[in-house]
Amino acid sequence: MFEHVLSFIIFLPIVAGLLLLATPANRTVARFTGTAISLAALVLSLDLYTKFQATGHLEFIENIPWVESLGINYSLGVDGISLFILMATSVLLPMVYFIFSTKEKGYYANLLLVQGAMTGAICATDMVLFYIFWEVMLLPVFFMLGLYGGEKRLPATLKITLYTIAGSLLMLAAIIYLGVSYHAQFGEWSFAMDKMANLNLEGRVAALAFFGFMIAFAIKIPLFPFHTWLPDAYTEAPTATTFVLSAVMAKIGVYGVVRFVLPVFDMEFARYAILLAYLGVIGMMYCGIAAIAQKDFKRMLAFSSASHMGIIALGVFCMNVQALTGSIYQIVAHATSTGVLFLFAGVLEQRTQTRSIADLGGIAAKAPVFALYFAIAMLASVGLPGTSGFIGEFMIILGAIKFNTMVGVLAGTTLIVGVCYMLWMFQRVFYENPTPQSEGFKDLSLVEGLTFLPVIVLIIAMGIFPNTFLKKITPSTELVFSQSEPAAVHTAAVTPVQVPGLNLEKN
Amino acid sequence: MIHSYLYLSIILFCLGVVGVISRRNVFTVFMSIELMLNSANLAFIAFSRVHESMDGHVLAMMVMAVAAAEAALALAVVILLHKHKSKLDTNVFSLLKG
Amino acid sequence: MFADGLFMLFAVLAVLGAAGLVLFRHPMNGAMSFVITLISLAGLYALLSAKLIFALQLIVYAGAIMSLIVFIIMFLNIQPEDLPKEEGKLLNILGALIIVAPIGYFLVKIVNRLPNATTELLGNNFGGVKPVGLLLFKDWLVPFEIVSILLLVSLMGALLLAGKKKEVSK
Amino acid sequence: MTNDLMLLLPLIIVGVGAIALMLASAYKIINNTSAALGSALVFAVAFLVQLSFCLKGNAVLFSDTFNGILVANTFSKGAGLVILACGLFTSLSSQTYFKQNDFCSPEYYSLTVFAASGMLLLTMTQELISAFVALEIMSLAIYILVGYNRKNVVAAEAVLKYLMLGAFAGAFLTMGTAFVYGQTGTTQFAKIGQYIAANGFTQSPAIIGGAFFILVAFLFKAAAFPFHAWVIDVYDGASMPITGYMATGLKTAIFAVFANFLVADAQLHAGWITFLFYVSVLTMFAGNLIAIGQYSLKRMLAASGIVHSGYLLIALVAVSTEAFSGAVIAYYLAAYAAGTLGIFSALSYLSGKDEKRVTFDDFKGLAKVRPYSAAAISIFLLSMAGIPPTAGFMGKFYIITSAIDAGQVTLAVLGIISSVISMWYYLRLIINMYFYEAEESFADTVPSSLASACTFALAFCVFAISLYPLAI
Amino acid sequence: MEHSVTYLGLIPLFPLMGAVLIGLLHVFTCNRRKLPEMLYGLLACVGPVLSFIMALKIFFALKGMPADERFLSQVAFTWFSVGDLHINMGFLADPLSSLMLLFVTLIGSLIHIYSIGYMKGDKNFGKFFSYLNLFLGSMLILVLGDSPVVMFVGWEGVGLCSYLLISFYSDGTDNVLAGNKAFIVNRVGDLGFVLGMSFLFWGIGSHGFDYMSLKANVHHLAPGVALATCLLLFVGATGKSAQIPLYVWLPDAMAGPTPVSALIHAATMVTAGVYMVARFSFLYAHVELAGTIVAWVGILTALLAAIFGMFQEDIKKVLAYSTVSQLGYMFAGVGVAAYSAGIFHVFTHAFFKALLFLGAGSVICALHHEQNIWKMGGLKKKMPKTYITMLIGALALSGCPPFSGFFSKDEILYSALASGHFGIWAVGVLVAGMTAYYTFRMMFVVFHGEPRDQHAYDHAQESPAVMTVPLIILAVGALFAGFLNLPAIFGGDQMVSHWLAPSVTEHHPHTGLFVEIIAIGASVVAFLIGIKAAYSRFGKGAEEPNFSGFADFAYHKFYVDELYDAVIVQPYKRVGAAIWKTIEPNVTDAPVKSVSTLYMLLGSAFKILQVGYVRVYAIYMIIGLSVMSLFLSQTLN
Repeated sequence: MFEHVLSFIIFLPIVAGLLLLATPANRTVARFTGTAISLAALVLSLDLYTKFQATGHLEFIENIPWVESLGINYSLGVDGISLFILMATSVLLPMVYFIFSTKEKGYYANLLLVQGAMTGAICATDMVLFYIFWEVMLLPVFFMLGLYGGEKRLPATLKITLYTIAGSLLMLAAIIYLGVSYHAQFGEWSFAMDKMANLNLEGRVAALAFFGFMIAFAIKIPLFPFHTWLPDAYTEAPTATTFVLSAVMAKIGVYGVVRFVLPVFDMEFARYAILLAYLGVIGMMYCGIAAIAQKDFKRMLAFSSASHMGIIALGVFCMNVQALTGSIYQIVAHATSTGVLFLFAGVLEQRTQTRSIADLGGIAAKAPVFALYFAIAMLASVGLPGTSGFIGEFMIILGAIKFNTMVGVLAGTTLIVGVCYMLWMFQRVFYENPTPQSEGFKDLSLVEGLTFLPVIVLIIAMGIFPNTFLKKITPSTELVFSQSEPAAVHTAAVTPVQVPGLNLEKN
Repeated sequence: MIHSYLYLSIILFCLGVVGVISRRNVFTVFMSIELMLNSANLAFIAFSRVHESMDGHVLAMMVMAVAAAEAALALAVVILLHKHKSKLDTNVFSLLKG
Repeated sequence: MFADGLFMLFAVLAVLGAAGLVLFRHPMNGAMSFVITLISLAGLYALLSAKLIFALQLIVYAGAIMSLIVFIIMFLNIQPEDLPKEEGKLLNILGALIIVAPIGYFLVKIVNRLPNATTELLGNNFGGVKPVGLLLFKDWLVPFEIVSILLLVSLMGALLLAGKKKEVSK
Repeated sequence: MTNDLMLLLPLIIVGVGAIALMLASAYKIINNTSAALGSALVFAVAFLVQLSFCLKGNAVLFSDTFNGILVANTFSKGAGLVILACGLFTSLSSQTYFKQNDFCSPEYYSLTVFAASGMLLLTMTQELISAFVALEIMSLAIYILVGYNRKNVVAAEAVLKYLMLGAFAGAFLTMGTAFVYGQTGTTQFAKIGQYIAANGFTQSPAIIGGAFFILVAFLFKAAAFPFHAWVIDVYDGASMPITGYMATGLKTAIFAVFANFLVADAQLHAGWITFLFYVSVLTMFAGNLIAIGQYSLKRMLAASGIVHSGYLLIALVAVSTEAFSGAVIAYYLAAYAAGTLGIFSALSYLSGKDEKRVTFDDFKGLAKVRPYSAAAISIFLLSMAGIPPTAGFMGKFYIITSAIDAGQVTLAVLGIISSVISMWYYLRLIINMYFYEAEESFADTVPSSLASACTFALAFCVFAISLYPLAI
Repeated sequence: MEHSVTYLGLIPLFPLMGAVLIGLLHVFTCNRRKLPEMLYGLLACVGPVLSFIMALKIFFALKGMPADERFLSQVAFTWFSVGDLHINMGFLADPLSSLMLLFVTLIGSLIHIYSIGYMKGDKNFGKFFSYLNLFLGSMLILVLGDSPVVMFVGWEGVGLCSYLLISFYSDGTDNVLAGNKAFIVNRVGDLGFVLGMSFLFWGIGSHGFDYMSLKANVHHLAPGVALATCLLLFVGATGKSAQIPLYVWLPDAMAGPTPVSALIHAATMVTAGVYMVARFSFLYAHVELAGTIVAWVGILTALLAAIFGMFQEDIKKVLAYSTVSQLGYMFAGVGVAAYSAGIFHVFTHAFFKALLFLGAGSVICALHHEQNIWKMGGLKKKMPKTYITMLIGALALSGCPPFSGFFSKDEILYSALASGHFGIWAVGVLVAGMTAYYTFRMMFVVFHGEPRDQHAYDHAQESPAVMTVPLIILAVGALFAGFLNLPAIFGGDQMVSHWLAPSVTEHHPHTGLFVEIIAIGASVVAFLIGIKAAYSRFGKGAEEPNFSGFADFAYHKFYVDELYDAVIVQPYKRVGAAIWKTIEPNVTDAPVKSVSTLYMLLGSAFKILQVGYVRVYAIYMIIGLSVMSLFLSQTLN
């Protein structure tokens, strides 16, 4: 069975989720199943992780022909890049079942479905298969948001769904364009991701296809100015959904850029990277600054998440191995910090029945363990050295400086922007004097504390011993740039689009 | 000359179209459609003459058959409509809209 | 020349009949006017050496179909107040003519580009019952056969839509 | 030779079945239920026969028996399969529908089968006037079915609109046929193709004009812009199962004959690409824009049917005339039919007596009361919206692939944009079903019935079809 | 000689482990039964003391080596490695860091002990010590780190602790705000640091990013990049060490408990910037312009802070501004390439400033947390030990020979003069006079004259031994530390300078004895003038003055805080609100919204077109046909 381990990790949750939906199981059964299945997926993933060889190439490959006339295969595989996002998914999702115990059956079933679909999108190495999982993972989110979300959930649900689907359908066109181009250039049909790098794409249509991909991913990430669905969706969604969205799903957007855009559209990427990088930086600052004006802590975290995603995306656009590795690392770091902060926000909301920052205060004194956990996650999120957040952020800034001085300098401001709103929020919620809502605040229970503990430990471990993790990532990220080496020669001839007045020439 | 027949066919066809789109009387509308079919038949016969083949005649017969069938059904519908509203105005039947 | 004269006559009658159909307010008048068109068309078919069709046009069209229509018009006993009040009918028709003009222009243009041909009467039993019948049962068997289904359906339709209400059987 | 003639067997079964049913009902041998089951049996047998032909490979009906008028190829077989399946599901869901509505008589089922025979003929015919007659068989049967509820003025209005405009379009078809005949002296697709190949498309003005009128008639039946306006009202006025039947079987037949005609010659096809390009774009957008304003589900589905016609037109634009297999079109039709029929069979048992539940708001909270039905409807809607892993997605995928492969990138992108727009009204129903509290209990609906069995079978089909790999 | 050792990492590890242990104990018990304070106190002191012992061991180990091979290093593990970027979790002990180690651990230990007394009875006793230990661990990482990145770990770590400790009394909004301010302002500096590191890395980092490799490759660095790097790193230093323009957080930081002010905001953390510049001396020596800028920024900060210090009424604020001012001196020192002088001033300053703060803390404790000097007075009778030790500290701060401050400050001023920076020297002398003035203003007002608040005075009493003993030890340091670097003119051999020589890249200008005498003379004169002025004004008791004119302006710190608030903070908040309330819905989201509006609009338009009249539908068809016919007619030609 081990050669099909990826399929198991993908379809175990999906099948379980569908079964839960199809049978009249009650919520206890559902929760138990969810917990068991997600833990099983975790065990399989950990096994996979230990057996991962870090060759830089795809491992655990599965390949079953599907639509042979078009060269579409059911093909899976992981390399260092996808492994980490896969691990983040598998490690983080089981937590949800322990924390929020009073939800309906559909809640757990949808969580299982989204887990399977996301894993599928991460592991798929055929573009059509990827697209299928990519779309499928939106559906559970749609239902969770619409069924279990907050008061203003419906507009938010519609917005995220339509917005995301709009983007991804454009990507579908681009995917098909690639397949057709491959057919035209090599005489055979294929949608295999690794073959696409051989394509020689030029001209206006290629640029359009590039943007087809980029817009889809930019919406998912979300990159400024495609982020406007995010605040509402993150705020109105039930905690677990927000968690899934921010911790994993957004990352798949970044992953998509690395996996599909970077190797295939090397010319376009070189040409437009500077623009995209500016979008990343602007988004980081824009959302970071907007976060300070929020009165609702969940919405503030939503903006914070968008802000961080800007910087993570930037790392990909910088086109050097440090920034890219930093991005991948930051993906996991962000999942463990901001993602978990959303869970904490859920705990806060559950206990105080409010999301307003002004209604809270003095929680640090009432709940020291919670405050400690929160503070650690928060510090990781602002990139304090010694936590997971620093390594990635540092490498991204480092890489950005090399890419473009101005971008690098602006990227550096993330150090300041993030800390402003976070400290402000922490002050209002955890410090100062208790309010009526936070008066009876109970500290984390033993189960909750133990559930969060692995992540807190992970945050610190990733800050102190990053290299154990990076060892598995770097072969793959280095390969990304060595593979496009011949391309790099002719991308040197590509003149990047000029952003007037902003291109600081480095000495 | 054969063109004259064709022009006539076109004129009748256009008159049929005009009848359909300008009149509200159900009967007139249906008869206008019959007129269009007839103009097509004229064209068939004319072209048949051009090719000196009788396929066109067969085709015209088919069209006649279809026209008869349609006419039968159309009249049944007219009766049905008349039963409902006692009106022959197509504009009366605009419950379905928007 | 005689044929041309006949053509002109039939053509004018046909157009007038058609115009009458479009213009007359009462369907009965329209139907009568339309019969003129049908009969003129029959004459034109004859001029085009389509003997069988000439006969069929008179029997089936002008005869059967039109009598049916006229019968129904009578059957419904239409009073003038049942007729739609078509204010601005002429304007409507004028507008319709303008809208239709491009289609007519297009068709005329096509016809102009087709080679012209003579319309002298053809002998050799062209368009007679036998050759047409042979053709019908040899080459055109399929449409002929399926027309029977069509008529069957039409029959059922007339029955079901206009017939007396049957008791609903469960 | 008999082996070849065997290919007509489904058609014969259907035709004989129709007449038998007609006679049986005329003599009151059968009641409604047995008529329903009888027609279903006819469809099922024909379907299985057709399926066996489909699986058997590329047997082609020899062309000279019927003077080349009837031909069976992979496309006609595939389309026929879809039509027969449509008929089967329509019959079955009608049975349930008429448990709540009382205007049925056994002739209804006979007409359903008659319509199917017309549709099958349309898929096989390779000649214009036979196509016209087949079209009329199908249309006439459908007209009657639309107006079947004689007590209902809305149904009468629907049949008026349909019949009047249908006959109007039919007149264009005859005129077009006349012109094509005038230029070529024949009405057979193959010979028309030969003529064009010999003389050139642009050198044949009457073919341009004639084909134009013929296309107009087909486009009318396919509800393409600007010939789409009737669809909404007619679907609205017809009863649920018939609406489903019209939307699927009829469309399948029309697109089959449309494609068969269009691929008669490469020049003919090429000559209409620009025309079809604009028509398909306008069709998609007009359909979408109509759909968003609708309150009634049937009207929305009618409008969405217009949009799907637009997609099929994309496929028509992109077909290859050299190696035409019609696989993409047939696949899309099958996928679309599964979704649409599924929805209509679900509505057949959910809409209640006299179709009292047809608007979006009527289905608020359905998921709370009838979770499985709501789930099935959601699956159909998602399939129509083209969300993977449903058949609708794969269908759209194949269409877009063929379009881009044919160099029609703009068209593909516009198609995709239209499918984004269409998302809204599909989601709207899902939102209504899931995200609101139930306002009523749907207690009057038939709990387990043939229609619900159809619904779930079709929901299964939606996934099964999506997994079926298509050889383009 | 084996330079690789395995015990360097232990030095920060001891306090860090203490921090974790105490922190966990506190977190899990604070809302239940309280653990005895002594337990925390003992646990807290173990780490620093052990570290101090290790520091001594290292010091002597280095001492036993030949002068130019004095370094010990340890690579604990590869921290992260991507492409060219290869960062070890490595530690480096060389003369510079060992000196820092010594006094950081010593003063740290003393302040831990002092805090046991000072924090007695606080409900968050454990938390305090956990933070304090964490701080010490971070500071030691900062000092010991063998590469800028590892240093940055400590650098941010101390910033975090500073934040945590400033907002220690977290139920007071002002305290938390001060903490926020400190963290955010520090972050601005850290931005400079990170960018500086990045420039440095892309300049010369690919051959190793530790100090040794950097030093070896520094000549490859392009001049422009070098200057940018220096300045960016200095931005980092201005944040951490409270220089213009980022000094604003330090006075506010006095909101934290007094031992914190002593340890973090006077003795150790704030000098990290100076240490960093000294650490990068190879780089700064490479770019003269950068040094000059550093020196000028430093001396101007010194001047500005001295002016502010002259008008403060809060005893801790006086000391805070004096700290800023002294830090300015240090930067002036390292700026003129007198790194050992700068570091020496760091060293002496640590003693006397810690002493002063702890003394102030003792006073504050005695007066039940009264910090306004105008409510004190005459305390010398009540608190003789505190008075005497603080007097020593004050003399050292004012630069009175032969106290430690005199030697170190004089060394800096002399270096400035000797290297030709006359302006810096002149300002430095002026500031020296002002220093004497505000220091003794404070001393006179607090300890001399009559009590201004009789009630408080009556209840005041000398602090317990756990507080006074560290005071005495520090006083000894403040008295004698200066002799460690006794210049030749006084017969010394400049031990510290020679000790540091292998670590820092500096050139000792050789000037005549004359210049040296001028420098010393000027300093002494300035000190005397300053103390005379203070005595004449405050020596015999004075009432709280009402400020006007320039004094009022200076009393309000030139309104710099208000300026920053108006120019940066408020606009930032307003931009945030504007983005959220205005830009987001009306600009960013506008395309989305308008698309959906257009969509709905078109939808209703098409709904209207479905009029329901069959005739109209036929007209649609015919219009369509006509349009198409028109087009087709064109193609027929």
